[in-house]
Amino acid sequence: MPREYVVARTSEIPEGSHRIVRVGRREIGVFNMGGVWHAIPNLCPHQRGPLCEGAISGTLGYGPDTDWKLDWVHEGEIVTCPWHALEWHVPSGRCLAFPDMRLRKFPTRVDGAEVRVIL
Amino acid sequence: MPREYVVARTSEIPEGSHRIVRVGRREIGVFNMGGVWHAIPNLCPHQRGPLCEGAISGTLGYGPDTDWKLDWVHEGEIVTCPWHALEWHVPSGRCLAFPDMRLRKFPTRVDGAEVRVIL
Amino acid sequence: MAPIVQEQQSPEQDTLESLFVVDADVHIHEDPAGMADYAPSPWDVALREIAKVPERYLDLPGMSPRAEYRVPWPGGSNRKQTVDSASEMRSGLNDLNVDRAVLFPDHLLALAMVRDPRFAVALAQSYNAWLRDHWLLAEPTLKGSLVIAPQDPVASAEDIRRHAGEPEFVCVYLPASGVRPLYGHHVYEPVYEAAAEAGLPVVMHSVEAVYPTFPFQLEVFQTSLAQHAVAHPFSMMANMISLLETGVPVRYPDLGIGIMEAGISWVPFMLNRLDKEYTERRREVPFLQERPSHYIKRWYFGTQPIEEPENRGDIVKLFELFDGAERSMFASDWPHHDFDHPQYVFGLPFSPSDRRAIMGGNAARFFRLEA
Amino acid sequence: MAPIVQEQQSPEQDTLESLFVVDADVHIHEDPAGMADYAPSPWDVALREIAKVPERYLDLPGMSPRAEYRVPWPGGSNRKQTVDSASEMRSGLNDLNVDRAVLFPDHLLALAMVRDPRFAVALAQSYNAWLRDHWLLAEPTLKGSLVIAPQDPVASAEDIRRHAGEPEFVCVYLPASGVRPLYGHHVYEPVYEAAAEAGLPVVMHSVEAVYPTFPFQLEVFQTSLAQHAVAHPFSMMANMISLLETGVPVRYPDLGIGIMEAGISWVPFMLNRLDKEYTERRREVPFLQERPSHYIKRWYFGTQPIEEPENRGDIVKLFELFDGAERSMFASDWPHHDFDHPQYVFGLPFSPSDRRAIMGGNAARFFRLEA
Repeated sequence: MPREYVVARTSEIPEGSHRIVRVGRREIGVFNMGGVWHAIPNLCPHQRGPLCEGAISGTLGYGPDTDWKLDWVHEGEIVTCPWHALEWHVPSGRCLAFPDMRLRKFPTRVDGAEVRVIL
Repeated sequence: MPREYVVARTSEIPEGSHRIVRVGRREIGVFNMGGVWHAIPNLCPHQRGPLCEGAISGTLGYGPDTDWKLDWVHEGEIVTCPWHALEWHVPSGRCLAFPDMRLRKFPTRVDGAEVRVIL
Repeated sequence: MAPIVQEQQSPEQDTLESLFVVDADVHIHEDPAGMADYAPSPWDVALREIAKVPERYLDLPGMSPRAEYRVPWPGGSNRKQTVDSASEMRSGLNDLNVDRAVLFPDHLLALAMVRDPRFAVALAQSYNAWLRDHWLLAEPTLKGSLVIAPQDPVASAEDIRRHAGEPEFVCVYLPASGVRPLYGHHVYEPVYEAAAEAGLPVVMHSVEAVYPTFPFQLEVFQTSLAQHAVAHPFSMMANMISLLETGVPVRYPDLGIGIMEAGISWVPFMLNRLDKEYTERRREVPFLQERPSHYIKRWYFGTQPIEEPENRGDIVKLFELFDGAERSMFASDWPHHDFDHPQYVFGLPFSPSDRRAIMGGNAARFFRLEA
Repeated sequence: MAPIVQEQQSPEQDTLESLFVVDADVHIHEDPAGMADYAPSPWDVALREIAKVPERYLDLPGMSPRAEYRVPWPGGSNRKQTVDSASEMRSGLNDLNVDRAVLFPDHLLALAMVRDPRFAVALAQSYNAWLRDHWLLAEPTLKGSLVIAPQDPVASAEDIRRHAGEPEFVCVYLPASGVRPLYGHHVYEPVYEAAAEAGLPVVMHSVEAVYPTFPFQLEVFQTSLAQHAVAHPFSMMANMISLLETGVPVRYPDLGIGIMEAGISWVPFMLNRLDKEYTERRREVPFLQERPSHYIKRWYFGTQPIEEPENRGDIVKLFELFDGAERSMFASDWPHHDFDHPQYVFGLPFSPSDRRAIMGGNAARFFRLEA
């Protein structure tokens, strides 16, 4: 039975920032990306590093999405694991290096000034 | 039941030379090394190359036999397989690179002017 | 194309004699005077001059630059290590039970080290024409690798196009020893375009050289054992990495890529090492849509010099680590000093179907040979 | 010496927490001002001058020569990748469940590239004394590798003898990046004599560097992915071959030899390649009484950066190909960018006894550690 947890006030996580919250025994990274909220485990699927302690940035793309040209893409949407620099696209949960790897994404909901994560 | 085969006249294989003779379906290399006769199969145990078509020389030694100094040893006693240059010490049948590999040696006997190989 | 090795009722009964054997790498000896007939002026004059020079094995002043400083001890292999005609090659290959073979050069293994780019192009072009007329047309079971001069990729691309329709050529040969820049560099784009257009795979092949230094200084070693241990594999690894780091396999997804004379035991190392680096450094190669090993597993590898572990099962394990049974091609390197007799690879403990693929099927697919 | 990991009733029940874990390679960050207190004049002055320079990761002008030309894109790992004190190291290792660790330097990884041999010697000697006083005596679970300056093997041998009786040091560290000549050269004889006499194994460890060129020119590549893929392994292979081609393991049969930070997937390649070369070229290494692989199989290998194949069973196969279960030592490379968490190696499908050997038993034997 999914349950909603209040994890922060919206004012605590301004646009372009994120923080790690604890819900029960889980650590969850809550991201405010241009007013869109994302919640992912603070656990890199690669080797269980503390993913959400990583830096947020864009990254280099070069493929079908960039018309096969080198481009700076996904500005503000990439989190890089501090352990081994594996890059993750937070909105889609996609691992940039290994397409078969995905992050679990928790639904979020903003209720007034409260950010809620549904587990 | 071993049998003796006359394979050459001594005058046909002067000291320091060798020749390949055929006994039945076997090719055998007969070597005259300083008046001592040796007979080995014309077949390198490594990859079945025609061993006895190889050159005779000495080789470089460096170990317990040479007091751990570099030395030119076994002059006239080494046959080198023409296929992969594996070296064999004919008198002992020993492979210089791989001590666990040995040549089969056929007994020889000189009877007057005849060189005989016992198979 | 239908596989040329048809399923038999009892593949366990295969013998080296009964099997269709393709030899992915044998070497012919160049005749500078013969090549001169195909060279434009004034390079024909140079080739006739070179023809006067007494030859040494893989070392012909003016044509295959090389520095050799071995102590000349007596003894060693006394076998002739050059083949001078198509009929001599056919006869030698008959003794090895080889049905089809792909010809690579001797002296032109060192082509990338020739300093004058115009001469390098003249050598490549005259070799290709001479090869076709004197070897490939003379003996249809021998197939050609079309050598390019990396010193001039544009002229090389023209030569690929010149021969593109000729069924005698089954690949483009990229001489790797001493090549600068490495084969991933954008200057080689015309070569890959032309090869892809011609439907010809590219094959890299190195050779031992002390100077110039590539991709490391082999003069750091004191013995040929040391130099030769790394000369071919390091060169192949360096160029493999170079092709991947600039995305050649991504830009030319249909271009076959083959590697000769480096053995196979380093391939699992490259796969695993590059995948590990990729975890951390994907940004540098954002055009890769999959991990590096997925690209390399589409490449083809000549077996020679095939490793000879004490436990022969180790070879099968090594093959398993890079899907080698689907991508390895028996190669003898005949008649060079370290040639492999097919009996050894044939006798390794592969499954019958893997054995048939390695001894001929994979090469037939890679080179698009017909039975 | 008795094995320090005693047989338990249920080794299958091992957890990373319960297991005795030795980390064969972690890195401490040098404090030039601290080292200055141990340096003879005038080098103490130089070290105090260096201490004023703002530091970059593994790049300190005057101490760790390095050329770095990466494009500075935003993002990447934001983790602190240096450890500045014994207590900080102990705390980090506690998080990794590491019981004992062998310390290697940061900047002095590049020591072989320091051009002034007198300065190189001063750096090595002051580092060793500073390391002992500030790290090893402060935290007995941390063990030291005694760095030598290859620029002066005689002075280095003296320093080995100076520290020979100190149980804080468990090996002699041979910095490999940029070393000329390679470590097989006879100039290093005093170092091997002193190490053998002190009962200390020698350990080679490289680092990525673009210039100077060793044993290949890493500037031939365009990406760090490419450079780093070969920097450590090629350096280790080159030095491994060098030691073998001059017979160091024959002259010092009791000298332990270890290799760090090159992963393990290249080891089967080296074994097989060298054995194959040996068939043809034994004359060049007549002092070898056995095939080259028999010597290498007595060496020890740090696991980091451990390969991460898609099929984790591939790792076990790779280990089988060089008897790795008996000779590999877990290493994390903590706190560097590509450190391996022990959980990964621990979780590989080894047998329980192999796992315990790899996670601690082999290192305890190699470094003669006590529980």
